[in-house]
Amino acid sequence: MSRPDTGPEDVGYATRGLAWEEPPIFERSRPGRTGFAVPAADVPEVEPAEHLGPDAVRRGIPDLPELSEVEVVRHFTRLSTWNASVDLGLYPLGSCTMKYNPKLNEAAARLPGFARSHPLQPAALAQGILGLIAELERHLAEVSGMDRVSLQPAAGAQGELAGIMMIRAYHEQRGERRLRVLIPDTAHGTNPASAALNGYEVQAVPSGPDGILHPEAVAEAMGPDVAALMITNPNTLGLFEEHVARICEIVHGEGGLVYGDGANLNALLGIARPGDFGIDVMHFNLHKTFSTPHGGGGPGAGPVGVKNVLAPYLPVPVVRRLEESEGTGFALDYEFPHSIGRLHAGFGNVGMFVRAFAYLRSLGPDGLRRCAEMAVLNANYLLARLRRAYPPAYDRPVMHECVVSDRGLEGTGVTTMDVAKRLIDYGFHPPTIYFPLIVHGAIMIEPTESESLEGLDRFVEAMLAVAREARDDPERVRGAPHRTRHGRLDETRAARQPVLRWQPEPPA
Amino acid sequence: MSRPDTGPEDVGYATRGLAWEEPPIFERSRPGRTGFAVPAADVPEVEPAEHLGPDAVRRGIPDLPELSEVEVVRHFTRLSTWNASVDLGLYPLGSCTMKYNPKLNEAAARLPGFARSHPLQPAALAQGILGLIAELERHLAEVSGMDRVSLQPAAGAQGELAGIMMIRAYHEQRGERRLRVLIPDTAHGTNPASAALNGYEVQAVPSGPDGILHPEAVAEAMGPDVAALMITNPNTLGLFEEHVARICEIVHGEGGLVYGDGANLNALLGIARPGDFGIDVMHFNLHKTFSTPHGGGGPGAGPVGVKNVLAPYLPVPVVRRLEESEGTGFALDYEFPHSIGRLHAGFGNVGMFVRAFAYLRSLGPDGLRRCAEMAVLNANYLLARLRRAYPPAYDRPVMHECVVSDRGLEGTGVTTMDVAKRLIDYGFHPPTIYFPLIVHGAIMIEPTESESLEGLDRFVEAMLAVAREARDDPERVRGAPHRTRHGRLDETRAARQPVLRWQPEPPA
Amino acid sequence: MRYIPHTEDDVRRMLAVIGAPSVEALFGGVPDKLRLRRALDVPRAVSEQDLWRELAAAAAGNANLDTHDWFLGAGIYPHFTPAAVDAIASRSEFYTAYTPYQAEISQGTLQTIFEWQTMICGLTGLDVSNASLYDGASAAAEAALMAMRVTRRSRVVVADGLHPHYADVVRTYLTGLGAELVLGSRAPDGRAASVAPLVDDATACVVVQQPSFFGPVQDLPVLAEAAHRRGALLVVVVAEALALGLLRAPGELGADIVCGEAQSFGIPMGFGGPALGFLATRRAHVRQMPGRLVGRTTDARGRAGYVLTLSTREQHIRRERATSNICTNQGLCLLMATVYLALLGPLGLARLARLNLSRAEYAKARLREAGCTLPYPAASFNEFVVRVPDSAEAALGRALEAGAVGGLDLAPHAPEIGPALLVCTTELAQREAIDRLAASLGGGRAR
Amino acid sequence: MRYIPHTEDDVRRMLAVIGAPSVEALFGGVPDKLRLRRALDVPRAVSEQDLWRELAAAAAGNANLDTHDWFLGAGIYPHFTPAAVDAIASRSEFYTAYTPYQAEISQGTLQTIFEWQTMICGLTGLDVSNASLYDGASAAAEAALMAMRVTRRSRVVVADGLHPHYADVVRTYLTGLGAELVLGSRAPDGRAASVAPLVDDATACVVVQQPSFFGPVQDLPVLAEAAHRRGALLVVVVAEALALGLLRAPGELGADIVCGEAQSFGIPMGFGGPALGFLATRRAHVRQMPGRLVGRTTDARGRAGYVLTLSTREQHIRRERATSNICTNQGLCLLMATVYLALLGPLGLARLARLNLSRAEYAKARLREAGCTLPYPAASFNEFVVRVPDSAEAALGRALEAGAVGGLDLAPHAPEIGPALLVCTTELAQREAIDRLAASLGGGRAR
Ligand SMILES: Cc1ncc(COP(=O)(O)O)c(C=O)c1O
Ligand SMILES: Cc1ncc(COP(=O)(O)O)c(C=O)c1O
Repeated sequence: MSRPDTGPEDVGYATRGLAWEEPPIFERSRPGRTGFAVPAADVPEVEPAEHLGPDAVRRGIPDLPELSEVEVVRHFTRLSTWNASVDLGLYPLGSCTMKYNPKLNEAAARLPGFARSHPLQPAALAQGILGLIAELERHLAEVSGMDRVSLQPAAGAQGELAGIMMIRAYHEQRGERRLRVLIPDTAHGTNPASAALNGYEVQAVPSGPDGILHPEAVAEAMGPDVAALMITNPNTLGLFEEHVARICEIVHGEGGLVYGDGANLNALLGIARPGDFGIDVMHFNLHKTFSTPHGGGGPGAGPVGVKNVLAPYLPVPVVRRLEESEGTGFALDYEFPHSIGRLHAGFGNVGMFVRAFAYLRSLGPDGLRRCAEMAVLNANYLLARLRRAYPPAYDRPVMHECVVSDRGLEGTGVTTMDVAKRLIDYGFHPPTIYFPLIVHGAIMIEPTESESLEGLDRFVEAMLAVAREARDDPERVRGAPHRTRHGRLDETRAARQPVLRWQPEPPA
Repeated sequence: MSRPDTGPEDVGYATRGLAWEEPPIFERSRPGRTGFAVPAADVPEVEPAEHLGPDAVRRGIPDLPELSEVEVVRHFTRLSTWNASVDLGLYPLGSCTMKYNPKLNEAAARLPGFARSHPLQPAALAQGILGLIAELERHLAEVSGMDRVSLQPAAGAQGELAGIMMIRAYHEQRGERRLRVLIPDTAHGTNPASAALNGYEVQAVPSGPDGILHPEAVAEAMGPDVAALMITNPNTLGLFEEHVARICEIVHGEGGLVYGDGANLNALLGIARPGDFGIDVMHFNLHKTFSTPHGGGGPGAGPVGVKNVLAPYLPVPVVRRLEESEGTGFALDYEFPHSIGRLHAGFGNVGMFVRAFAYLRSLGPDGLRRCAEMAVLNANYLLARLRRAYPPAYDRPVMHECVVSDRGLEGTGVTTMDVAKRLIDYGFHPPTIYFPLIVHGAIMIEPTESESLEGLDRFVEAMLAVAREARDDPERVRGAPHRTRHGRLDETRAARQPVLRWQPEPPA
Repeated sequence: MRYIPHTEDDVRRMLAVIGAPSVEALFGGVPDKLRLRRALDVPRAVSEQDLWRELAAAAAGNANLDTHDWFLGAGIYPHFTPAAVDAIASRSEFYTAYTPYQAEISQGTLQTIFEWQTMICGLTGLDVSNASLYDGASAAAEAALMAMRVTRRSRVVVADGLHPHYADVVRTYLTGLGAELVLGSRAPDGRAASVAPLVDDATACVVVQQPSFFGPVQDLPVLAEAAHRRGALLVVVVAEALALGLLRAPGELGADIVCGEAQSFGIPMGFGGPALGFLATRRAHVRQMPGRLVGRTTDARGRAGYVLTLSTREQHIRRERATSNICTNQGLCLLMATVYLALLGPLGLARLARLNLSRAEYAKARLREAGCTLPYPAASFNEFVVRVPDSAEAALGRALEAGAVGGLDLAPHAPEIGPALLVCTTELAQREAIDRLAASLGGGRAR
Repeated sequence: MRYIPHTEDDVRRMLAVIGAPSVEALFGGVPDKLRLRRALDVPRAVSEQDLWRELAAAAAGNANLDTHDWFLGAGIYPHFTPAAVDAIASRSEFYTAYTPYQAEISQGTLQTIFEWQTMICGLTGLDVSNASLYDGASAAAEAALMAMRVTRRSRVVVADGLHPHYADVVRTYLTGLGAELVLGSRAPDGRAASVAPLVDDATACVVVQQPSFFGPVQDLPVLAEAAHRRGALLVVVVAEALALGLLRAPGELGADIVCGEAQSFGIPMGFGGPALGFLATRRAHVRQMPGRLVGRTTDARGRAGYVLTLSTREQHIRRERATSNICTNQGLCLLMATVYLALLGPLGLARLARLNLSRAEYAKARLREAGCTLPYPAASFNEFVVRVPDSAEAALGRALEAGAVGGLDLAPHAPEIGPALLVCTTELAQREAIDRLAASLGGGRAR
């Protein structure tokens, strides 16, 4: 069952080699094995069935496998070899800011004082963490130009929800019932989803022919029943919303508020601040801008920042530095009658706070600005080298990422999906594809500042090689990936007949 | 440049997949990059050239690359993907005891109290480690049946050297100058090398037709000028030296001593003890029997154990539990006038002591015995399943490892080396090959107790598949490995024109 | 800057290719009046060495499992994590990867999620599990919203014993949706009183925590009956997932949705986060589930593999009509829990749960002897309410002097009980520590 | 037993295939009288959790960099290790692999060694470096033996200032070989006195530590001259490898062999081990080198790759005629050092060395003011001798009270100096800590 080891070997970072195989862990299970030693009981053992009644206790646990420690370790070590990752190479997922995750931060988050402490321990016994939280909140406020920050939301989408809820609370406080939230057609899916989750009617605002939002379009959609506009700046096309200030005025003019999606903040560090644009509330993605790892799908952290007008509505608890009169240190405040309440059982993803804090301290003001500058430099460099083969969706200078369309592939029968899969053969994780929705066959590339010039050149060579292949050998591209353990996986089939859990093969 | 993705995919644990590429790190270097932040000077900066004189200081450091942290991490992460390892699969190197390395032990060795302490800090400030050392020495003595143990030797070979030196000291103490050391022809290369390193003349003793040492052969070689016999039991054929007791008597009879190579102790844990055979001095390989990782070539640890007659010659310092009169705790003794002296600037590879201690405590007496039992069971199982295709070198029940010869390959033109390389295609690290030297085309297989029945079966299937291929498709085997990034590497060429360091390509 | 490779020479060459005179020029798209014309007012960068010193000092400012005996649970539980869990979670192939959108190069993450989904099905007794949610509290909220979608109803009945912070989060999530939240009361034995009177035809679901926040194991069949009679769903919330190692699978007792917090499965307490929300339900409701789902499929060559699936439920496809807004979830925590469960296996988990139970029963006896009382007779797992002789604050102070974080002061959550603590005993709470705790909480008032 | 997969059922099936009645029967080859018929007298097994508690307690019993300011070096140096080093060394592909005998499946380890060999060549100014040796002491011993092989001579002259433990190990390794060990004396300025009078035509090598154990930077050209005039080799031993970031490469100053201890390159002090011995020499002597060597070659398809080479020097091929008996060496430490050097690069290493030097000069000034004296005027790097006003013991006691491990009491090694300490200041010794140390060592006797 051999496939050709295709593609010029000198392009990209990958060829073919030995790949480990490993079945679902349940197929490795053998009755009686274990990878765990239960501590010897130092107290009289209680018989659960007697204690709880026979009907309340289970007789066994189906679907938990039985393996020794070495087998478990091998299983997951082998699985890990099937992943691409930032530590293995460029991972230019647009809008995801896959920058390097510093190793120091991983070690710091594992310090017992952070990793082995409890959210409900007395504040007096948690001054180290509370102080770090307060400091990080202050730094994020300064970086964004907001007045107050709460770290509680567990990810960007929950930050959006928190923001929308504060906006609702603000209007209701004024006795206003506003029903609509305006969202540009370039927005990330979480924006409309968050607004809808809080009961708002979502209205899309079309972006202009230049890919950015125009005051006229906003003015036209705006009305007294509009609670807020959600805007992402730079937007998901990597373009700076240059009319943002005017747009905020328009929304404010009719009593609305402006939500800022901070997922693209990496482009602005030390350059400009959403708070100075007129944004009333925004979220941060610590797992993007502030280098905390994505973990294969989280955990992230989505702090929310607000202007003073919205401060009364921040989620509780709030970490507060004690007044002179109260002594020194930090306390937890719950007394916010207008707060939207809690979003998390604890304080949010604290482990990510430690990492983000460490990152901020490693960079300082100059380093933060350097991030934005080099991220933007990298994106513009890529676009400059790719634009002939992959014409940009909108021909304007970009910020931290660039979006190209599939126009360059016309007539080849090769799609954006094919290009993405073919890039894998060259050792690159593909960019984000088919987003934003308004760009046909969008390829959204965010290199981040972590990428070196040579690394970018390699990626460009791979992209250009694929473009050539699309003309000269389209089948090869349509059949990609070829070098991976798996050929292209059938997503349609997965959705049509969902198999969502392992089950033993019916004995033949 | 494509090679066929050969071999039945259902055999073994590997197929082909994406492989990362990475050049020598020096080719990634760019002037001005760095992965390190030097702490700001909080004291007046000294100008080295002024302080030391211009001729004493260097102008630059050639051959150190300049990379950012992310590039360094990617470089070594990619390199790591080219290694086989115990955590990825069976690594049946005979004589190397590649058992599972428990993760707890890795974490324990990194505790600051162990990893961040200093060998010369006052004993009063090192009681935790000194106590652990004393306890581990006691446990090793009990496991081996020796009276005293020193953990100082950094690896097995240094343990051998220590042992040989103690033997010399013992004889010289008696005013005897003995010149020869007897070593069976099956012995590991370090045995003769260690004896020679201490100035002894090495005489090989032939093993019998049954692969073990016979009293007659020893008696014949023995003489008043023989300082010692070095014996490995089980020997490197995996066979128990059943005449060991008698052999020790013979050597002792002529005033000689017996050195026991403990590399194969895994077979005897809780089953039998070298000290009870008549062995006077032996070494342990903590990185074999006691699960400390091999680290791609160390660090290991080669404690040496002795009977009381040799105790006066143990290396210094010696860790001693204080007498009642002196208070409690442990002290370091240097006052051993007859000691062979120091072998290590510190106490040896302390980090390995922590791991081995943790391993002993995790197993206890029953677990240790279970190791030996399952290791021996695994080796015998492999032999039973392989013997028809790969006839054993000596047809006797084996202990922890089995050695087969290349007889089964006769007429195929396929060599032991080819079989080893072909096994790689199936996802197995090859066994030790061409050792012991007395077996033609030896294949020396040590599965260890960490291997599951299914894992062994997979290995057997691969071995049998290769045997079939050797007949049906010898070219495929001779050309192996096929699935790896690299084809077979040319060792002859490497030795003929040694290139032992990277050098910039001469500008063309 | 060690995290950024660019040299000034690199920058020059790149600008030349771009055709820009300077890096500054690249920001021409940002209107001048929106530019920040000063340096950010954040502290100067420090070296890795100095930063480490600073962070170690901050960490040292917190009591933790290494500095105190620990009897505080209440939603985040002090358990032992085998070293193999972090060894795997520290593989950068796992932790520096993104959500597995590109399946062919993310099979490690995808197969892990598939295995996790399967394990959760076994533990809950239900058919489908998602990848993860933020934490137990948001999982409870998402479950309530899901029940509202499934039933097209808007009334949520919460039986007594739901973690107060979970209740807060459910309340938060329900705002703006015209939903009604009704809280049940507590029976004298500490379990939830019958909710039947509260359930009407507008009721989407009955939400009950198992075991109760106060410890007692709830009577699920009765609650299921009450819910189902009116066409409502039963949502069972589990905050101490280890209890599932011992309790009958809620799915077998009538639960339609089982969700909660799986931090107990090998995830450090971490001052409450990252944690691991989970949610499982019956196949019939799968299209109303929130969160990621991984399914098995085949590749071009017919080989089995895994992909994210049923994404038409999700925000990136459905936008405002999605079942939830969740995107980034708790992937790495899910990996840790999967490794943890694989290490323990069914027997390890059951025995560990039994040890937790035994320690709790031992602690109850010691505490009674020490002069404390146990207001709730209903059987519990590893956590229970203790009424102390004097004040909760004083008792916790004595415990602290004895080197223990002695439990949770219930005053803010259930003043009606009087001076009381919620005390938790896991495998980490050794007998001697329990004895010390009892003595200190009792304050020498032994009977 | 969690490390052993076998179930009783597995055992039965395997025995059946083997055709053995029992596991016990497999040990039939062991004569009965040699069998141990009792259980080993070692402590019963403990759970991972209990073991962790036990180990943490043992670790807590040791002063360390986290508990004290640190001025004790003397061969093992307190340096900061960037987190990336351990992150890489924790990759199980590296640490659970064996010596890279099978090149095609060990390229990660092999290329790393090749890179290390190259870096050491650059640092030492020589042509070839081996993979590693056990530690600096055995490296010095192996170097002396190597010089004896190269010159076919048997007299080893050791200039003053070789680490006393290194000298001990050299002495140990020379036993039985009929070799002669001669020790040089110290000049008033603290450097080695001229060894010319000691070098004769039977002398294989002059061994000198750079910088001296006592701190002074030795005059290598003069020593090289003395050695070479009589056809002996100059062996330069470096115990504080960081000094190579600042000192002229010994190979440029006449050294024929440069060896020593590279623990300073990112390897934890670890109570002295595992450490990292290194050894480099001129191409002409490569076949007399001890230890592993990696070389570049090509594969069947002409692609560059790496293999262990020149093995005919080694024990597994040459047996008693091998250049050394070393087999397992310090592979993982070599990886750590390679990562460390790659992170720092030439500038980072030079600047770090300069900071160490600056701290030492600052400390000298403070100590003088505090009433201590510095017996040796010769220029030093980051370590030096301090004579204290009263007794070394008392001074160290005062330092300890001030929270510092203040240095090494030189009484056992160089009583002639009087009450003196060897004090080391690295990048970890912050100014305030140095001030405290000076005050405490001086005992308030400020001038
Ligand atoms: C523009 C944008 N907004 C919001 C989000 C949602 O953030 P999270 O995934 O952290 O919930 C993302 C993440 O992909 C994003 O790219
Ligand atoms: C039988 C035998 N003896 C001695 C040794 C040498 O031990 P080490 O490599 O730890 O020096 C080995 C290691 O391969 C061995 O297998």
